Amino acid sequence: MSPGAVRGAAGRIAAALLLLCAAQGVPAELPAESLDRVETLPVPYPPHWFWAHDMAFGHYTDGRMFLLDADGAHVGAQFKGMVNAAFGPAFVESGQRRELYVAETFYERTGRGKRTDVVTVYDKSTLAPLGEIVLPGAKRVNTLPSRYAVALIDGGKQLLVYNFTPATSVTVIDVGQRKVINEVPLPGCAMVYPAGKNGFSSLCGNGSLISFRIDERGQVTGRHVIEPFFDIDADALFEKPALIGGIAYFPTFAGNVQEINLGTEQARLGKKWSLIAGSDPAEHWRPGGIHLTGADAAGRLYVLMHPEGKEGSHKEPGREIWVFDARGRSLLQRVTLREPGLSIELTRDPDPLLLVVNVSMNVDVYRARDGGFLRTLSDFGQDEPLLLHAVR
Amino acid sequence: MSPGAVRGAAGRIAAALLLLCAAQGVPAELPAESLDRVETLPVPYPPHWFWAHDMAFGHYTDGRMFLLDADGAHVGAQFKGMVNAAFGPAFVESGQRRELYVAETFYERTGRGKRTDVVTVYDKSTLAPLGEIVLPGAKRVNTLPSRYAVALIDGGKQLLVYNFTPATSVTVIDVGQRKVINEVPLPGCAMVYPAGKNGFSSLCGNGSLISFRIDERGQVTGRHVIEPFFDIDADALFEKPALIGGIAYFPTFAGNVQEINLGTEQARLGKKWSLIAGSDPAEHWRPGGIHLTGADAAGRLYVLMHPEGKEGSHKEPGREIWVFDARGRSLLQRVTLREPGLSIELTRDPDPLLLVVNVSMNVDVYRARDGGFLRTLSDFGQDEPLLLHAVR
Amino acid sequence: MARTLAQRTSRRSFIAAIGSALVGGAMLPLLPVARAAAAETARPKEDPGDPTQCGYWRNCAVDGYLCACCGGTTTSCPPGTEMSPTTWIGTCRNPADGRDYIISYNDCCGKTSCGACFCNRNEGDRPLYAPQRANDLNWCVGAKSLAYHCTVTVILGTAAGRT
Amino acid sequence: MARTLAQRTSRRSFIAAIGSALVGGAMLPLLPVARAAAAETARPKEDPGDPTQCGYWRNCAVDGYLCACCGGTTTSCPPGTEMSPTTWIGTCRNPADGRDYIISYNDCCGKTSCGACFCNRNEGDRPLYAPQRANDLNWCVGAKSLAYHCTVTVILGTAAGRT
Repeated sequence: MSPGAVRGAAGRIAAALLLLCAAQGVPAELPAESLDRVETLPVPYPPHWFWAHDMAFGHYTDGRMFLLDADGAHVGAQFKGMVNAAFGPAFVESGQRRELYVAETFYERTGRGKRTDVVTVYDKSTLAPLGEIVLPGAKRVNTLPSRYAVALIDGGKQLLVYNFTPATSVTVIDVGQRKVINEVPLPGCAMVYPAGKNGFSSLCGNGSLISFRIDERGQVTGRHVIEPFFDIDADALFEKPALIGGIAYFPTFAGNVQEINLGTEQARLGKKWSLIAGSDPAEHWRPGGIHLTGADAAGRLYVLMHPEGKEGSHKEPGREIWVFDARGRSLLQRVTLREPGLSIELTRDPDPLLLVVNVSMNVDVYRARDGGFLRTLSDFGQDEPLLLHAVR
Repeated sequence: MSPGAVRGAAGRIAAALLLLCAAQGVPAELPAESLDRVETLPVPYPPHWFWAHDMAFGHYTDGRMFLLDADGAHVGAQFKGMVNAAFGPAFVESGQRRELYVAETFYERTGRGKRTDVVTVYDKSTLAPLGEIVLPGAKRVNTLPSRYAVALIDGGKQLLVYNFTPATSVTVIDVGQRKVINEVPLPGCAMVYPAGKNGFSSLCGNGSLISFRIDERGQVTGRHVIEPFFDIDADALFEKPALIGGIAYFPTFAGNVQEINLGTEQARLGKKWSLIAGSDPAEHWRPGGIHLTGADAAGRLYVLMHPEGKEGSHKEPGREIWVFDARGRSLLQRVTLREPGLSIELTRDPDPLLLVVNVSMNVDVYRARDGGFLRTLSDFGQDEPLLLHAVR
Repeated sequence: MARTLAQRTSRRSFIAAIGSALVGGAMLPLLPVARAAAAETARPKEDPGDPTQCGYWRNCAVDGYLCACCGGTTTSCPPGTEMSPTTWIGTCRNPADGRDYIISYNDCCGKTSCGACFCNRNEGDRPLYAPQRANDLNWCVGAKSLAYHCTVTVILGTAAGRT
Repeated sequence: MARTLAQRTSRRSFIAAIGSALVGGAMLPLLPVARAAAAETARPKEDPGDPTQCGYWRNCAVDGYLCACCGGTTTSCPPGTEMSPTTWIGTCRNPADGRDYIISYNDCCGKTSCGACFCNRNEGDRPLYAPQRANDLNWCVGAKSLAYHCTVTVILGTAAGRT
């Protein structure tokens, strides 16, 4: 017999046995399974998914971005995917293109040899790299995870990368061409905050703010300075604002918030008001944490707060999240956290979730509307997921 | 005044103030300190130092070798240094040269891009890389930490690296020239055990052992096979022997030990005897763990043992270490561990320490002579330090 | 309180799985989160158990992160990874039908460790000289990148000679 | 027992140091091992405290692994690393003489994380727009390799204007 005939005969015998088994109540054999299946993801991502940026401080050459579903009942349902993100990376998800950007650093021999900085471009659906943009000059900033070390402007067409060597500058990338098109020097300033129709602002060491207008070729077409307006010693601005309707809300070490309108043609200094005016001064509530601000679609401002604030307490975990009506500058609610929090984020849907990285490095999920606790995401492979990004 | 004169004057004023302060009982100011100090290590290392090979399973691209002092009272006194060891690496310390060898793997982009395998050569005193030997063919084995994935032979002049692609072979390196000089194909065999005057043996999938004699140019000048002598299903040999006086003691899954004399011109099959003959059969004591064997200068054989052994239990943590007189094939002592152990090692001095990696991934230190517990080394930055190497 | 914090905070890893050995059987769920996960969506009764648990029947010789916890399933790799064609093989008994199945443990490769649901069980596992049965090897050796992410458990068929 | 094991096993890291903030002052020793280390060899009384502890006076603005736990000392880098010439600066009060000292926090670079004795204190720390006072930056930026291993605490002098 030919091998085909053998298989055919075997198949008939197996089929006969199967019928026999079924007749006798013996369950059918499980079939052989395919060996080539790889998952893909729906794009846009469902609104309760989020990215957890794990810096993996003890192994920072192997940091990760975990894509998680805050609605999942257990880790199998929560864990959607992962991309590597090496060596103090910065991450941003495009709202327009089906792409993710990871600005990262590699050495030929992990921590030795030749250094190469790149922006790796990932496909949102396959989480596979589509390409990379090499960043010249070995100057990309290396710091704790920050929302403002990279930024997308011009409707997602340009990507900005903040550099620190310690000389500071901003690299401008054309996303469509995957090409570096300019580098803007920053005179003693830091970070990139999207500003204006197409540009960015940076906070400066002398307490001022500088803004640049950028054209579609990445060239600077306008430059504007808000003269020094805060005192780094007396009441420093956190460099971690929440953005609501074009206005950046910068909390300050002493418990104020400085509004800066970045949505207009030229950045405009707004009102400075107290976050703690209504609280007991003896309790010394202050803003603090790793990433301590958030905002939702309804225009509410969320700030992580701790009591007994003092010089040096500005990275303490928050025991509460205070929720403000940003426009009305009024306190709406104080949410007491189950476990103190280090960083917060809000999903972008109308009835958003409040996501809190707690001091055990797990993620607690609350309903934003009433502060009700929903669940904790833990054991998803994380070390220190210090920064969360709601999906776009 | 010239700047020098200013400094001179300032110095005189400071000296005067110092005298004044001293006279008044005010302590002197602490002096400014130097900014350029880097430590070096004594070579040979003190006998109670050891290497902990941390595979860092969650971040295996960033594994480490920690150099620790088992006599240290706290982490500051225990932690002597560290070398990186990436991606399922293998490590061996030269007993002759002031060098360490780490066989490791790198990718251009952590886990993507071009792969390069190298042996990195470190200076024992400075722990700085002296150079590297590129391993051709992307074939170095990638596995749990093992003592027998690399081996030094010929008095430390040749380094062997075991390859698995899954085709198997051994790369031969001239250590002095830092150069690959040969590759020996292995027909269905695995690991490198130093053997003979200058050669190696490997265990084979059919239950045999093959041995090669190597000349100073890395060429094979002799080949010898011990025909199949064990049954992989019925009573598999652990591939993790202890070596005492040229004899390899291979424990078996069923609780025996197979002696093979690797010290002679041709490897010779030795006696197979029971480790558990004197124990209660109902307790089913079996050897097991990650690296489960050790030996000391007095010729004692140490084996990690667990009760309730069965198929699949051969990697269970050991609750006891059984100490045998290797020559007399008799049980000398059973050491009950404070916490179950995964891997063991003995220091090389006459009154050795017994080092045990416990299930909390800390290292427990016992006196080998009486099993007395001394201390636990913890919190030295480790994830999973699964293999220990006493210094040479 | 700081001390309590430090002690309370456990890292999922290896260690939990190693712990399984101490209770003398890997069939027990290991971690608090794993226990909580028992409420997973119902499985077909002919393939019983929770694939995110180490004790799930197909996992009898697995050594690594379970892809069902990493954005994949028991038989599919997570997004952006590649299923290695080289594998080791286990023989696991399905409690639903009492049959022994040949399980192919394919590693998913090209990203570093998933980190979730580490599981190590060693039924039929053998040392490195028997590689086709050795779970200590990185089986991404057959993929484009050696980077190991997680492991799937694919049924190849029944172990006819053994049922 | 497996569950106990998993919960008992704490990973030293970040988390322990974060915990320090919760007790409202980083002057308290954080970890069991750190407490045990109090028996360290006697320090000169004019430079008091245990340099392997986060609460040691020079550590008032440190953010990273203490080199005194990594094979170095308060002022020397571990073997095989390079001391970065660029630093951030803190002003810490020595409890022995009541003087404020300018401390240079130099990172030791060229190997990846030491992993032992993580410490984060933020007295005088400021955001990234004031880099010379910002401990969130990787200060290996001035060394041959950006790979961060640990941090030393070197006295540059007294803060004369402040004493």
